[in-house]
Amino acid sequence: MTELSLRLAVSFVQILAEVSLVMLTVAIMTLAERKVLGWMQDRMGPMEVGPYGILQPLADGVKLFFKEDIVPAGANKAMFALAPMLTMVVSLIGFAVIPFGPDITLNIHGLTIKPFVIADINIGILYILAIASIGAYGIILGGWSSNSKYSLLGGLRSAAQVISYELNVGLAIVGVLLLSGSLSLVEITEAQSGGFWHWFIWGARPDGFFPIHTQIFAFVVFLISGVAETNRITFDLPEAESELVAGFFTEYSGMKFAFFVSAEYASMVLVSCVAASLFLGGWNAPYPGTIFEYIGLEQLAWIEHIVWFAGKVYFFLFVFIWLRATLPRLRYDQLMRFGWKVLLPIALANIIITAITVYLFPR
Amino acid sequence: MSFVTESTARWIALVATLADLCVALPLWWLFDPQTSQMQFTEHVAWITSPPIYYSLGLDGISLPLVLMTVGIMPLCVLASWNAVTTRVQGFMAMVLVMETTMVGVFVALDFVLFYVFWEAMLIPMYLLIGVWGGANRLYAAIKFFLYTLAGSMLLLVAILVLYYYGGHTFDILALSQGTYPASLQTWIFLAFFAAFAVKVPMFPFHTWLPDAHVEAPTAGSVILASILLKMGAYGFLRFSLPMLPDASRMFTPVMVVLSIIAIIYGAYMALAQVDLKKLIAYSSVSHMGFVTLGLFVLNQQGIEGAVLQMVNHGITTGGLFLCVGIIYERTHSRLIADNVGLASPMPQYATLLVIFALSSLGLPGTNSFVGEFLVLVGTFSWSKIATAVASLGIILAATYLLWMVQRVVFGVPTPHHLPKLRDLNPRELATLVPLVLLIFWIGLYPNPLMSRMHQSVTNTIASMSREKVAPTAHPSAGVITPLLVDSEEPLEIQGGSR
Amino acid sequence: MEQVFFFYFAVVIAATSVLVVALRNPIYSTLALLIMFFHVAGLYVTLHAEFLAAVQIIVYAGAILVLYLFVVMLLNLKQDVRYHRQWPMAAAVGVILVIEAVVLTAMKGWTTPAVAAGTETAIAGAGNTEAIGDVLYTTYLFPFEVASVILLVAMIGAIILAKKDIGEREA
Amino acid sequence: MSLYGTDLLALLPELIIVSTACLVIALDPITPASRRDLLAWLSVGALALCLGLTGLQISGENVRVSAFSDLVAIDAYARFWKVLLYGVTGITIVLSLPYLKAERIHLGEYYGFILLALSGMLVMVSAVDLLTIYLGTELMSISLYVMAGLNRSKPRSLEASAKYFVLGAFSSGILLYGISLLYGLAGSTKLALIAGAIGTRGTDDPLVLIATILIAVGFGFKLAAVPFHMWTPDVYEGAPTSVTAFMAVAAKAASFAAFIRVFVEGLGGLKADWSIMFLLISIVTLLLGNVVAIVQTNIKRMLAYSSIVHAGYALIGFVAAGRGDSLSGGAPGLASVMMYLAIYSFMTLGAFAVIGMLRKGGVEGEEIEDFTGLAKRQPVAAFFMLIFMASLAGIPPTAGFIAKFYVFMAAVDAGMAWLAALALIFAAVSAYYYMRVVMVMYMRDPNPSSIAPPRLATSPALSFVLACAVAGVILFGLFPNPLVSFALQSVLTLK
Amino acid sequence: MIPLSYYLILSGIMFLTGVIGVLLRRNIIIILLSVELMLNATNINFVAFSQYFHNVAGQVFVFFTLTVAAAEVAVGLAIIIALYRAKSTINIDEFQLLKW
Amino acid sequence: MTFKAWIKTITFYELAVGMKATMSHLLHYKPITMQYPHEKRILPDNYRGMLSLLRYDDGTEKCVGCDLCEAACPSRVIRVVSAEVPGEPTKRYAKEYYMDMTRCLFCGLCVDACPVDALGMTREYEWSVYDKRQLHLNKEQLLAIGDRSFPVREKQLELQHPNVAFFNVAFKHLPQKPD
Repeated sequence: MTELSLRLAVSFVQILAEVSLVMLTVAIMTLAERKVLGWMQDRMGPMEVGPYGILQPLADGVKLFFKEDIVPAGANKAMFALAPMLTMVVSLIGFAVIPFGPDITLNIHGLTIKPFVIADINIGILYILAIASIGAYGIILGGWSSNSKYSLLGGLRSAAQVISYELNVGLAIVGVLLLSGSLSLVEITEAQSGGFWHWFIWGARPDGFFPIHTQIFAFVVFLISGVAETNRITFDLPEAESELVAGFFTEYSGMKFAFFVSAEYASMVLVSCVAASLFLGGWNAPYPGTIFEYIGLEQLAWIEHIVWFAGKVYFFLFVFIWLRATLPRLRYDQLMRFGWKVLLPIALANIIITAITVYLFPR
Repeated sequence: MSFVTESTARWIALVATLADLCVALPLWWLFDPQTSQMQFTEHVAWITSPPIYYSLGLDGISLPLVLMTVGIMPLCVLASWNAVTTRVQGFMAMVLVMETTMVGVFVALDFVLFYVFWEAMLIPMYLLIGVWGGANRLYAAIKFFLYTLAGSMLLLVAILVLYYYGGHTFDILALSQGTYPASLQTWIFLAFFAAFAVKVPMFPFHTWLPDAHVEAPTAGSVILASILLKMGAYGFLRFSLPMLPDASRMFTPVMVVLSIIAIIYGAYMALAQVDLKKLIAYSSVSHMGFVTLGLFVLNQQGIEGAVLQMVNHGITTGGLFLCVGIIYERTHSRLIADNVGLASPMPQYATLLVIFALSSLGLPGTNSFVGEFLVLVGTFSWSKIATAVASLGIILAATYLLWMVQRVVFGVPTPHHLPKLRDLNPRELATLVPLVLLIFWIGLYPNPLMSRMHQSVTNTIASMSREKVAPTAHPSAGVITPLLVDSEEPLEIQGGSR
Repeated sequence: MEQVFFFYFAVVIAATSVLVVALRNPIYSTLALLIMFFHVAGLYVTLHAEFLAAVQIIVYAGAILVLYLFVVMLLNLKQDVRYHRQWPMAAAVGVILVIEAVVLTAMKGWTTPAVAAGTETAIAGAGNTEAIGDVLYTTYLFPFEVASVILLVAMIGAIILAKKDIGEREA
Repeated sequence: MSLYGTDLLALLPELIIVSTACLVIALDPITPASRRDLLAWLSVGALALCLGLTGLQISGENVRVSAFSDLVAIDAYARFWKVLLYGVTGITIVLSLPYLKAERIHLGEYYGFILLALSGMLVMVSAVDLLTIYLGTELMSISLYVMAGLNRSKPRSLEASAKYFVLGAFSSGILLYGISLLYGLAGSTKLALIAGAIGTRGTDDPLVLIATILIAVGFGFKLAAVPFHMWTPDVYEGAPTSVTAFMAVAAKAASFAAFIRVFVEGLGGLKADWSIMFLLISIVTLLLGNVVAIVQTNIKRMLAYSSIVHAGYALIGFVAAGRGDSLSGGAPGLASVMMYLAIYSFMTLGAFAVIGMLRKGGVEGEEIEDFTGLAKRQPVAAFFMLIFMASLAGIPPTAGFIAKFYVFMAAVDAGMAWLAALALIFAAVSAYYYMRVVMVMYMRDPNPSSIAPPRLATSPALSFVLACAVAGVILFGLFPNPLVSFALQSVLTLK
Repeated sequence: MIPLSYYLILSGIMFLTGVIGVLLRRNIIIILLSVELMLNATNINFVAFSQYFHNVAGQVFVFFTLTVAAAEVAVGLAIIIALYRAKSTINIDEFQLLKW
Repeated sequence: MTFKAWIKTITFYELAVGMKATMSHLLHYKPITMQYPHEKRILPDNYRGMLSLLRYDDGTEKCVGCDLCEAACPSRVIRVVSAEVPGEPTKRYAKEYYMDMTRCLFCGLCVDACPVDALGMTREYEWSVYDKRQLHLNKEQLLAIGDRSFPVREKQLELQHPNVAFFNVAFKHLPQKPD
């Protein structure tokens, strides 16, 4: 029983750390987005709260926290309250299988602990897909329960969009799964160690450099679909300020609104993590081994790994913002056509080609 | 069908029926009256599993019926020469199909073949009544159809049961040789009864007949009365008696009672009719009562009388219906009240009508007298009371027929009602005169007919009186094992039916 | 521990399945079903079928049920929910059947069936994704192909049925 | 890793069907509407090819070739049904062409769906594994759901589709639950193994019985046997007539094929139990189907009930097979069912074809009253209908009689003469409503208010096929030998 | 180790709930949901047996069931939407054109 | 679609150009944002801000109550009640002068219309108020604004173009008024 409680305690600590990290990132993102957007649009972004506005997230948080909780008349109260929580939870629990750092095991009182991944389950990627597929519910329910036509339309659009693009996400990663032969994110990441040419986006065989198994197309599909999954511009049709006010969370305010927003950012982080793990080698550095190893600090190699991982994730997050700064919103039919008629065939073709190359040149 | 014009159709039908007649007539002389065996047999494998054969043959019972059939049919075609004006091609086709099936019924020696012919005539007859019939034809047609079909469905079951209990064969002769447990016989008899009694029709099942006869076109009525009704009686004679002797004996009282009821009831009903066709239809019920009565007294005279009466009834009633048809063509009414006093405008017609009526009521010297007399003789040996009651039917027949004749032929016509009716034209004469000749021939000299049927009837009686104990053993050995049959083991028979 | 999990899942599954049928608002029914799907997935995990658990959520919760919700909302169904008039009868029949099934099953228990004789390769430690894949693409290749054709049919069929202007192609 | 070369070869006809279906669907958008007939002929061509291949495939009579790890069997039994299904499908396609044009729903996908449904049926008839059979059933059903709702401008069509779908899904759920229980019994869904497991577990196991009942109920829906028939009239009435014909004929035949295989090969050990069950079902089916059919005014509904009734007749043959002492003792019963369905298929198809032909020029052709005086307006069509109706009623010398004859023979053989008698009484009842159609056609004059005689929605090919069907119905009535021996040989491969 | 019969009872309850739902409810959506219940009951059976036999085939069957369920839902919802467009109701009792 | 266009499409060329543009803005451009309360932009000379009434250098109101401004105003902002100067029958003045600034759209037509240049547009723009009644200005308030914004008063009218207010900078040759 002590072992169980110990394990629970460790898991709890891990979860806590993880959640706070993610929430920190989210907080940073809320600021970073506004800053970067501002800069890209020759503006400054928030400047008032704290030096250069760095305390803005805090201020936002406080404001939202203390804001009156408005429930629209005719709304379905339970659902209305449930939706943001659901969204939030779904966004956060996906992180359980993300390996932030190398696959080290620690032994504490006979208890093996993997410090950088909460749960190294053998179907990690499927778990993430499963979790991601739940994400639609929060949006859909939020939209429905608000008793507002804008919200409902936003919710419905989001349902269609999320279902459509989930498929592409799922199909895009199949190539990676074929290459790695595993569903565990940890193993997938490990399979990409040894330099950037082993990353699946490049896709060289372990003994070569030539990109025979390149997943660049899958990567692009994944990235685009990921943007759509998280309802980000250019695919933010569910929100679509100009037509739907604010889409499914038109009627939300206060903490519930904050939940939605932070869930959106958290899922961005999640997509970035997954993209980094699947295509950009996760915690692996773009060169064999680590610098810390070369200089004899093997024990601290994990720092380098984590830095690399964080770097990749932040790169993706930056790309998200960058895209938002650059691109206009798609029209709804364009969105659907793009998903079904462009991305889906590409993803399928990628699977076939990868299968053939893997069959001909096994790893 | 449009490439055959109406008149061509008539001629085709006439030629075909006459050709049939020409082919069939020699049988009369080629037939060997000394034997009870089937003659002119055909035996061709038809369906292999179960073994069903295209098996035909004639004996003394079927010969007269076949000849009567092929004889009546040309008359039917002639009778409908001008009467049928719509869809003539279809009509003639149906008549020919009917002839095929009716002849088939009388000559089939395979039970399934028999059943196929038996059932196949339903549709053409249904159409004959329903398409070319009178005002109430729809009701009559469907009633006829359902009555006969329902009865014959049970016949099929009985056939199948007989197949399994009779040694896995559908051969009628072989089945007639077989012996069956008594209780099984009872059930099968009832099934047969359902089919044949409806066709005859016997008393409780006769209600389709007046409707059908009245609504059918002339040819249809003739076919119905002359031939179709005989098929029921033929079925009793061919199947019920030889195959199910015990049951037949057991049911004799019932059958006799029903027959007598039919005789009296039919006659009474006829008395009440104002419609000529209905009158004749009910007279048919009455006359067919004599046939079944003769059959089920189970003796030589009775059965021979019954067979003879079948032929007689075919001829006489056919003639009567033809007469009604002729008058209907002229006055467009079948009511007695509308056809009064035809003797003066139509003397030939009146004469013939009187002859047919007299034949129908059994005047000595006409054919029906011989038949009915034989039946009554046969009945007498079985029960005197029955004979007495049945004789009452003859008297009633005389009543209604003479009454009819009196009014129709000799009545005083209402003036407005007596146009210049043409007398019979040659075609009509050609339809009626042969029948008259037959009436007198059989009435005066029935012996050729009797002699031809004698052996077969004797044989039937003999096969009945064979001491048939209900065996439990199964006479299946030696017959062809059909592919369909799983095992050689006989099925357990408990109480004959399950 | 196992028992606790099982009973938790079982109770929730049973309760939510009743709710699916009993709730009057289709949305609530759908959500009850959603909860049930999760617990069924949990049950699969306790049965060492993790792969199926994930697939259950992806397919059922992620695709099928979202479609339901989508339709329910698209058609904006909120109110018109009634029971059949014969519901007491149906309920009675149902209860009897439940009792019967439970009694029968519990009474007989589950004697060891004669499966070992089967030609199926008995795979130790079922639940292995690889094992599933292996069997799926070798032994059950044919049903797999049939299933793919089913999906094809469903896809085209749904388009034909739901697309608005398909009839106008016929001039 | 093998590429399953021989397996694929064994399933060549199915592959051809599926690929033709895909081809048709793919070609449809690039085919101009005026040339869409070509798709139909392409489909027919594929069917002809498959017919030839299936004929070639099996050399011996008692040989069973198994493919795909014994999930599929290529044997004479399957061949019988396959040949039947090819023929039926081909006829359906031919009769669909003019009908669809008249209804203005001539979509290329229609042919694709027919072929896909056919492929599902082919799977059903040849699979010897419960799950594969289930998948085949689903493939067939889902295609049919869509086809039933094809006429989307008509709410009736969609409603039919919805009802069909709801009950279809329900029934397949029940079926699948039964399958899962049997899997639990045997550790496999292969029929042979299930039979073995039942043999070792004994037949009084309640779970076996529950599973059997569930599977029977599941199949009961597919066969449209009372009390699982309630979807039939609605769906048959609402669906486009050509689809109705296909459902009434092909789907039923395939369901029967799978049904027989499942219950004989897999659950043969429970003969005593299920034969009683189906006995009751068949009686109720005959009773209710016939009685309700009488009051119908819509001919498609009438034929729907008629199809229910015919399922009841076929079930009699099946029950007779179950009552035999040994399985080979059941052979004549099973053969009679097969013959029954084959014959039923052609006569029903013919009847539906005539109904479909009337769909033009303002005449709906679905109410029985619409047939008034058809014999005067369209004597040939009326004559064909007459033949089909007579055959449906089982009147010799049509094939319908032969079908009934064999079924009742099997029943009497199994010692159930009373059942045969009962069924025949019902047959007489059924003749009433069939003959009513004949009556309306032949014995009523055309309604004078109906203006010009409508042109029939027909084509030379359809006329030819119909003539063939009529000829077939009569010829099989007169010379049933080939069919009988074909069915008898086919049934022998059932284990 | 949980006895197999527990799983069977659970799935039986689910299945029967589904059956009752189909029979009881009139909203076609709920009916379809009840069908999903039935399919899930089947899946539980398959998985439980599969675990019990250490035979992975049962899990494969669940796969097929899922496929079929998805296909059915796609078609079914398409039908419902088309029907709703035509009739503005999805209550089975209001399908009056075709009587039961 | 030409081959070149196709290549551009599949390589996301346009997208890349856009991304490059935004990135270059991120890297190379200074923000153009003005931190408004803290810093304010330089107003152009012809800025049309708050309206005001002007006086001559002797403190007398320029306005002669002619009502032309009221007639010229498209928004009916202005209401003038004119009266004779007591004792001087030929001279009139605006006895009351109201401006409803909530309606004003700062078109300047009134200024143009004024024959005596009694109206002026100041550079004041921070006129947010809590109560919009405060924007209903009377003559005294308007004169106060004029006094505030135009401390240097005109003595004469010699610089005035017949149709243009004296502070109209369109006439560059005219001497500009210091801020």
